[in-house]
Amino acid sequence: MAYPTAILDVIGLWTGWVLMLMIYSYPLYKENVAYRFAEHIFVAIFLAINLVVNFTYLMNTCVTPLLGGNLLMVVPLILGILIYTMLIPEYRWVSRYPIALLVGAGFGLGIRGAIKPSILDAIVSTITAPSAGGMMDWVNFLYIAVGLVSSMLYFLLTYEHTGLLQPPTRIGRLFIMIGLGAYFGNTVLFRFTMLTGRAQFFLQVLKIIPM
Amino acid sequence: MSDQNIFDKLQNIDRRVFYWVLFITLMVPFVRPIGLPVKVVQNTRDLYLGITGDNVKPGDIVIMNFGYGVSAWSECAPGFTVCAKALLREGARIVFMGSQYDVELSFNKLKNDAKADFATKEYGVDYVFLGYFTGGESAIAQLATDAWTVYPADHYRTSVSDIPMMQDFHGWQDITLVLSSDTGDVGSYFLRQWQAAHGTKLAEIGIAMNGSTDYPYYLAGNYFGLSIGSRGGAELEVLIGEPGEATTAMDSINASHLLIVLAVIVANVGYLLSRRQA
Amino acid sequence: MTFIMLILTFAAMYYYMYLGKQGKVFKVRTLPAIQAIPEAVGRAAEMGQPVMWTPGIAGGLNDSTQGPQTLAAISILEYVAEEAVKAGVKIAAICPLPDALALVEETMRTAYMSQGKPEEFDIDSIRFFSGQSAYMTGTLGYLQREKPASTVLVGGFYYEAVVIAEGGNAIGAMQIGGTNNTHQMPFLVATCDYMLLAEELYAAGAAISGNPDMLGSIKGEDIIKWLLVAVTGVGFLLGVFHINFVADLLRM
Amino acid sequence: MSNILKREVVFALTGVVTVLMFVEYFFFPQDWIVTSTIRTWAVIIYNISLGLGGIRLIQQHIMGTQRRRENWQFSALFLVAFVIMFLTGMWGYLGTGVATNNGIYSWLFNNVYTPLGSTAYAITGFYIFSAAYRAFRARNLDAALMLIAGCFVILSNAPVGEVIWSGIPVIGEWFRFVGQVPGMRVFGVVGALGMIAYGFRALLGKERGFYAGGAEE
Repeated sequence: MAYPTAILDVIGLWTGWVLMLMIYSYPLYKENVAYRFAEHIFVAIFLAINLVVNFTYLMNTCVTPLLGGNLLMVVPLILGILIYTMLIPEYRWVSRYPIALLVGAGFGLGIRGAIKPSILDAIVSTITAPSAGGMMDWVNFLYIAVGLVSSMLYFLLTYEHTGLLQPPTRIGRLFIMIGLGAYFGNTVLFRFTMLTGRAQFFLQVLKIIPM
Repeated sequence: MSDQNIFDKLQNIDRRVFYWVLFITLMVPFVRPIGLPVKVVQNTRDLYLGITGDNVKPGDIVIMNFGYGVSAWSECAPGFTVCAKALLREGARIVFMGSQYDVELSFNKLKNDAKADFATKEYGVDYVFLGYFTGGESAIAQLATDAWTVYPADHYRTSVSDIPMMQDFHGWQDITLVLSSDTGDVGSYFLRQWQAAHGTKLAEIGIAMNGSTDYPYYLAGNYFGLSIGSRGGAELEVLIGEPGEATTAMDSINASHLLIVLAVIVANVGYLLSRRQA
Repeated sequence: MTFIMLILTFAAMYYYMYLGKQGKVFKVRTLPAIQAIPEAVGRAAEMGQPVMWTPGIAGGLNDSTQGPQTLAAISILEYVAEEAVKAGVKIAAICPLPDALALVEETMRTAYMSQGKPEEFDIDSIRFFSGQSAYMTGTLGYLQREKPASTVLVGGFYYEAVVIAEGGNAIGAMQIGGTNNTHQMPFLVATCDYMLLAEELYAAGAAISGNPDMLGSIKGEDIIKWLLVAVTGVGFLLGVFHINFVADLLRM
Repeated sequence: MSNILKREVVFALTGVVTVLMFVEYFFFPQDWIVTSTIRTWAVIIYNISLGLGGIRLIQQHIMGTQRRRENWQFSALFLVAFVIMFLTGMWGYLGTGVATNNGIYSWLFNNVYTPLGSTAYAITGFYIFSAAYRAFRARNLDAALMLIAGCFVILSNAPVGEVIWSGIPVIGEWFRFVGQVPGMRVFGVVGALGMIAYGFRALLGKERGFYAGGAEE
């Protein structure tokens, strides 16, 4: 992209730059008036955009079909509006109906969808031995199996980690820590790339490097 | 506090010091590039091979999904851009779509970054921008069976029946391959609803954070190729021979990654020494 | 197999809940994060500062992976709120999920009511932010301005986890974290004093209640875990000899 | 009667929806029209509920401004920014069908919302650094393992790792693709079990997270 020339775009560019510094004044300095300014603008604009986008979405998926003859769409519309009974003390309980539907859908999808990939598939891939392959594949196979079993034991909730259970749960914890460390490390690249993008933007606006 | 020795101090450095050092470390390489070589790994190479040469013929239709928003540009856009360039050069026709509501900005950036390639192509004939979709996995499933119901019109509100290229795209049978670049889950929707269901060729231009969850799918052959994070983007830029944003960013990535490891080492040296003294 | 597994799990939980109702006592192992809640509230009372609770923004109640976590977080909020009301400590509930807002409000209201102080409930103690980045910036601002003594960060978190938790760390708050989102666990582990990992988040409400049949359901879960351990063990040993009987069975 | 409406019917509705989802999963090879309709409804309800949050947030800032609470100037700023953005967006949408067709909305979207979004997203980079600095400390064997796994993965992700030592990417990749597998799988297994158990208790009316205050005893 080239450095903008239109005056509105240039102002826009600098607006973004200044707002960025205002937000970063929090980690780089401390909470201050500039941060507070950017924070409140941000919260307001985010809310407004979400409301506009949601409204658009609602019109497209619910109201337009309803007006087009899909009368069933009146149900979610009414249920949705019922959530607003929260604002009227004596009818507050009515808001539980739409929430019941949301929660039911959440549980239903969650429970039915969790068993196969999270439990069964995980065990299947753990116990499927390498078909060919070298020594390392077998070591990995053993490592994963021992790791999964011992860390499952770690999560037994109705037993204290003492006596016979002490050694395996202890080992299980170590496997868990390795997993957490690796995941932490993995995320670093992504986060730093984001920040790199901002560092680049910082320099580009100042024309220190080309845009 | 005055009896703190250097080791104790090392352990308790004000976090703002880190933040400054980090931010400056990220900036310096942009001004003074170092240019360490980037090695191309197999999963990235497979992705590139899969979208070039005999694997794509002129006129083939390809879907490219923007599963990332503006905030993830630095991670996803470079790889995505290289793929779009490569596909356009092969003469493929591309359907662009996206799951983030700032998708238009990402599309505009792509057109800008691959200006020369888009210049020779005609909208509606060689590529089309369908815009934003909602509805998650069921929308992607529906796209495979009846694309026109998901997108009755393109992003600019032109009815798909008036777009020449869309006459050849009704469902999964018409698509040669799908490329998805995601911060969220759309790639996995394509995996289940297209790749697993119909055997469509699929590749992911993923964020680094999802690298270890995406990789098994690459090994299992669900993804014919996989680019991981901005580093994958830099590798793709090496493959196409046009250093771009990701290559430039790699120096910063190198410097910052080295910095964090050095900081951890320093903290640990301080910790171990102060424990020994105590 | 999924169906059998579901029935088996439900049956095991139901059976042990039944035993619990019959008077059998089940003990849940010590969960330090739960034991730390009164301490966190006590700290806030001593310092005269509020306690902050927030459930993360990963998804609404109808989301299959995040919704249940949000509910589990609200179960914990109930306990935190009751303890706080007892101790006369203010609670700030920062809830970025609009559909959960009603539940949070009810939970807080009930906590005040059950402690006989309904008049002290202040609707302003519940804050809403729309959108992830706005939620994050808003919460950071709150942390520095109000300086809560303790924070309870439980529920479905996304990338805001590390920011909010480090923000809390910077003001020296005592922090209790908990999530089932694998990719955010390392950050909460790194920044919180106590942590509810995965299943522990869901079990927390039951553990707090001490209710025998609730504890029974946890016993039921443990029985299933033993079963899975056995299946994995046997499957592994057979797998070594390339007998894929168990794997095939599970794939059914 | 009122308790039935306030409590039992709510339970029943939740239970029925949950069971319908199961029925679809186990007995319908494709989407079932009943449940897919319910899912669409759920998304719509969720969308409508955003307004409730909006009302609460706006209420708080109006009160803050009216009562001249501490920082009320910022509440006023919030209200002004909100009103401008909301009205211009709605103007654009109602007038042309696309919100971004309004110049002001579109300008604010591109130059305020977008950079602020990227900025806030990237702020995690700072915090992840200080979190690593404090967490990655070899206090005991557990922490040491986390530290080693973390550092190898970090270095293997950047090209510089290989320049330092060719073994780094090899070890790093082992941690990424094998080392972390048991940990990640166990979270999947026990997390799923925990969720099922929580759902089971909730459907039986034991968990109070959902039915908080439902009885109003």
